[in-house]
Amino acid sequence: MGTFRYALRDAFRLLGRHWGLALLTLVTATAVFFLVGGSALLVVNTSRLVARVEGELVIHAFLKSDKNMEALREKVRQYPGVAEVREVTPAEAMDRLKKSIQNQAQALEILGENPLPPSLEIRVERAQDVPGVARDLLTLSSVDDVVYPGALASRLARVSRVVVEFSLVILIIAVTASALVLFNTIRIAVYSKKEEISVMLLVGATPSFVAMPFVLQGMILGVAGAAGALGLLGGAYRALVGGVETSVPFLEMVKDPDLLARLGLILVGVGMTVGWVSSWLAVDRFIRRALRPI
Amino acid sequence: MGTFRYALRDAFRLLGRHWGLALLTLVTATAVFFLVGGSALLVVNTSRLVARVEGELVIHAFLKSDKNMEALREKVRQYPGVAEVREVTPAEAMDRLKKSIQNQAQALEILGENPLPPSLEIRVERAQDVPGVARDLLTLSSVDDVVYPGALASRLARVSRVVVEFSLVILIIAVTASALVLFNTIRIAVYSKKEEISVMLLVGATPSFVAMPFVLQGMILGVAGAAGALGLLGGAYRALVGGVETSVPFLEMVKDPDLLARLGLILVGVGMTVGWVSSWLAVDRFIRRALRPI
Amino acid sequence: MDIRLQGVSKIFPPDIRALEDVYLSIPQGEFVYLVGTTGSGKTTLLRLISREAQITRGQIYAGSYNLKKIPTLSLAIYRRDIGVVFQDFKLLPDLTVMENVAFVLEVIGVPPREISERVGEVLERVGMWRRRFLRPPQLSGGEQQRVAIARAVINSPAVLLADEPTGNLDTRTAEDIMQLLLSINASGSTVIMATHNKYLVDAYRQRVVELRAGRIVRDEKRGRYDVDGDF
Amino acid sequence: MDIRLQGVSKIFPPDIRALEDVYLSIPQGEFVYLVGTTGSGKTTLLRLISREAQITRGQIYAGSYNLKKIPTLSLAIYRRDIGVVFQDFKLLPDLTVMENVAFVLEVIGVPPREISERVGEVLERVGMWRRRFLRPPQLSGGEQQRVAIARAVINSPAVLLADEPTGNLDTRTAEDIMQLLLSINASGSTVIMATHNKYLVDAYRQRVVELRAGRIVRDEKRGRYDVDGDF
Ligand SMILES: Nc1ncnc2c1ncn2[C@@H]1O[C@H](COP(=O)(O)OP(=O)(O)OP(=O)(O)O)[C@@H](O)[C@H]1O
Ligand SMILES: Nc1ncnc2c1ncn2[C@@H]1O[C@H](COP(=O)(O)OP(=O)(O)OP(=O)(O)O)[C@@H](O)[C@H]1O
Ligand SMILES: [Mg+2]
Ligand SMILES: [Mg+2]
Repeated sequence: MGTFRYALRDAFRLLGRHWGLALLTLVTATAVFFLVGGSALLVVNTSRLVARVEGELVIHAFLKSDKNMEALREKVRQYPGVAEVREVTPAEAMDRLKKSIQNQAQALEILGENPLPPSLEIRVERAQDVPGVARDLLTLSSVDDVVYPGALASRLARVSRVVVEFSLVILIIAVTASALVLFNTIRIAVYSKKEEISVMLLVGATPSFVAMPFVLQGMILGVAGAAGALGLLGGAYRALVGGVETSVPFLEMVKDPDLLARLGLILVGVGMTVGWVSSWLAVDRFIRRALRPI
Repeated sequence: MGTFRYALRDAFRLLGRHWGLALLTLVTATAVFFLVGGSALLVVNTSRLVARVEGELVIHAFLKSDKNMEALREKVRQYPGVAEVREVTPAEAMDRLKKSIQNQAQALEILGENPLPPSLEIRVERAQDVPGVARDLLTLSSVDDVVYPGALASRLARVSRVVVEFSLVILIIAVTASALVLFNTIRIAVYSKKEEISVMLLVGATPSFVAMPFVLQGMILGVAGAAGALGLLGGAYRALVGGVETSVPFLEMVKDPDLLARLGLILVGVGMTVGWVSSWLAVDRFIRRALRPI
Repeated sequence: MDIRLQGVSKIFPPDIRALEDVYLSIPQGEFVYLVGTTGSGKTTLLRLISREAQITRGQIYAGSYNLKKIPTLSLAIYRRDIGVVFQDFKLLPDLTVMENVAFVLEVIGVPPREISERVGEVLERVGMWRRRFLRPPQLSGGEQQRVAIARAVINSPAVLLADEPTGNLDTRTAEDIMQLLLSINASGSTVIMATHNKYLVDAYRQRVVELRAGRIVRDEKRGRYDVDGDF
Repeated sequence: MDIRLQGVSKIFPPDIRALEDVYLSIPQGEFVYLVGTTGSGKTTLLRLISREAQITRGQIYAGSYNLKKIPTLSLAIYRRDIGVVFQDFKLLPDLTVMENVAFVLEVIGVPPREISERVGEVLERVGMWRRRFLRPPQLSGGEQQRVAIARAVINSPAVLLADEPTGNLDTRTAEDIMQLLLSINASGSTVIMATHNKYLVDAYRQRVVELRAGRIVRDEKRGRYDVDGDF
């Protein structure tokens, strides 16, 4: 398709003519899309964390004795929202405790007899079911105490909501900023070719033919900015994941290559769309004006 | 001066014609000058801190006994770099100790007799004199041990050097970036008026007359960027000082209004100079080309 | 493509009456001189036909197009059928002579090979082949005018609008260009030529339409430049 | 300000000989027609005098200025003494007629009151006072040309270079402009006018310099447009 080749050649010529401006736009677009991608990663990681905490939501019901444990377990399993119920014997509880405190484990020896009570470990399906199940468990006479991480879960959910809202604000600001910058750049490019545009229209060029090089230019800048941001983001994120893995391993950041690829695709798509829309707006207005008869 | 008024009017017209670009330039310049001002404040505060620590540099010489203290003091006072020498009796030392540990002070009662030795508190003039004086003190037979915060001082000095270097790098990058952005903006303005410029030169305008509106435009943008940065910086710094004062009072940040005013003046001066130089470069090159005969 | 103006007026704000109540019909294939003093409305009339300007009153048709309300896309198609030699040339200063002419064909999607063939031909014809790699600022006024003419005729338009196509030419070159316009006319194109060139109008007699202050005051089959001797 | 060209050649790269070995001397106050076919070097000669172009060989003087090596500041001062009517007008499309003319005086620092007075006067003279608030794209070709002439003469230049100043004018208006140029010449200015207007040259006999392919082939005191009938 000759038309497209012609438009592409012109788009690159335009970029070359105002290379300083193109560079400035590119840097701004990269910075802005870096913010977009970064906040997207933050959202993904936070919701993953919330999901994990929620998925691991476990209620510990400490029992007065280990009598009737079988029956109790069956009963609790019928509760709505309960996914799984497991018995934990005192010996098992002690083993876990020892494992978690590791080198100070000998200290436990001084306790002599195992003081830990038998317990049930109840996994529920969703975070919002936890308080209800816990309340029900407390009504049982054989249950001594109920411990559940409800506070943590709800605090995490709150944090996650804030992160999402914050990221949305960043997203909107960033996309607006990049659109403005791209719009402005294309406007200048259009402006610098105003004679050529009006002559083209006078000799029978269709508006879309005239617009194409400018729109392509905007899309190239948008995509390049997004790609640049993606590159930077990839490096930064890899470094961050490495750092977190060695220092705070339980945070377990998202490393799913498929998800990250999807994110990159979305980023580039956003760059392309923003470039397309803003440059179209810039050139379309001008073409309309040039076509308006005196 | 009519010429200047004419140039000023034209400068504002130019700004209005490419207001989008002007805005972008302004935001970039503001951000960049914010960095410049911020790193300047960092340097000022760090050197103030270093100066304070240096000014407080005190060597403690613990003595074997309190015999001949008078003579020793006189001798030490003669050392080069020594500003002041004070005797500290064991009782005084104990008082200070008690004051510093406050509520646990009773614990000291179990010590019974005061175990602290008599000492000399020697204030030196500059940080670099400390090691020499300390070494000299150690050669004295009546001195048991010498304690001095040389490590802190030298570490602080190192930090301060790094801060200064880091700030210099930021300064260079920032000034370059702002110069590039301003240059680019003025270049576009010049470009959009290329016909007018060449006609002006053809009818006998002097190059400086032609250049003036563009140079003014660059200076206006530079100064406005610096002023904007100054406003933001003032707010941010005030907030920071307030926060630091309540939470880490011993940091004692610089609040000297005279110094800050000077800093602001320098910032605006840098903005003006950068605007002037970069726009001059942009327009001068163009005028030279327009004047070159075919 | 016949051109018909019916009671056409063009009034520029605030109240500049460039054309008033013009009735004019130009059948396909005619050769028409537009004459009249400076500011009498010749360029405005040509601009109405190329739809650079919109009429204020009346009706204007070109073939099946109603130029008063022509949609954007039809306008592009319509303009491919008309060639215009602008009074101020409107050449693009950054393109070479060849590119300036080829441009018109690129814009409407003619394949590259055909473009270079046709460009070569037409540049030969206006005597600008030797200068094909220069840009407009490197050309003399007459040379620029010839490039503008080449650009207007390259697409063998049904209607050729030529606004003062010999203003910068010496008598000899003007005659060459006149021959070119006549041969384009002979091959079927309508030619409408606004001109002050008394010599050409009197030497090559064709239909003459005279404007005065925006009104048609004369329309002769084989007229002369100036019958009253007043311009 | 006498103008002297001694053995001047102007060769454009790669090897376009626009002027070759030109000897020409024009004393202050003369009226000179430059004639010749299109591309013969008329505009180039005028450009050498306005120092838009630099000579390739020879010497060129204007009064006490050696135009071959004139410093930037002197060039500005020199240009205030010459007025140029460009073949392509070079009007600024964003300024009104008044501003386009006033511009020249602003640039050289004339006080505002004097500017508006002189602008009014000169616009009356070229008949453009009625159109003073329009911008060049709103003017007819002839009107633009008259604005260009007004701009060139407003500063009563010692030398007026007029490049085809009647190309877009009808015979009547061309004569008015010719009268204007003659009266400027009568008040002491040198006028050098490149033209294709056979009628004017023959009607108002003055010195005629004919160029052909960059060489002076005729220099007559009170010459005609074309003695050999070849352009
Ligand atoms: N866009 C416009 N706005 C206002 N007035 C205009 C505009 N275009 C043309 N005019 C006016 O309309 C009148 C006719 O102009 P036009 O260009 O048609 O004249 P013309 O016959 O082509 O003259 P010339 O021979 O000088 O080219 C002129 O007086 C001009 O000032
Ligand atoms: N900048 C340039 N670069 C290359 N060639 C040039 C340049 N300027 C002029 N020429 C060539 O020099 C020759 C003389 O040009 P010039 O403009 O002086 O002609 P002219 O006598 O004014 O013609 P016209 O009557 O058409 O205006 C032309 O052939 C032209 O192509
Ligand atoms: Mg006209
Ligand atoms: Mg010429």
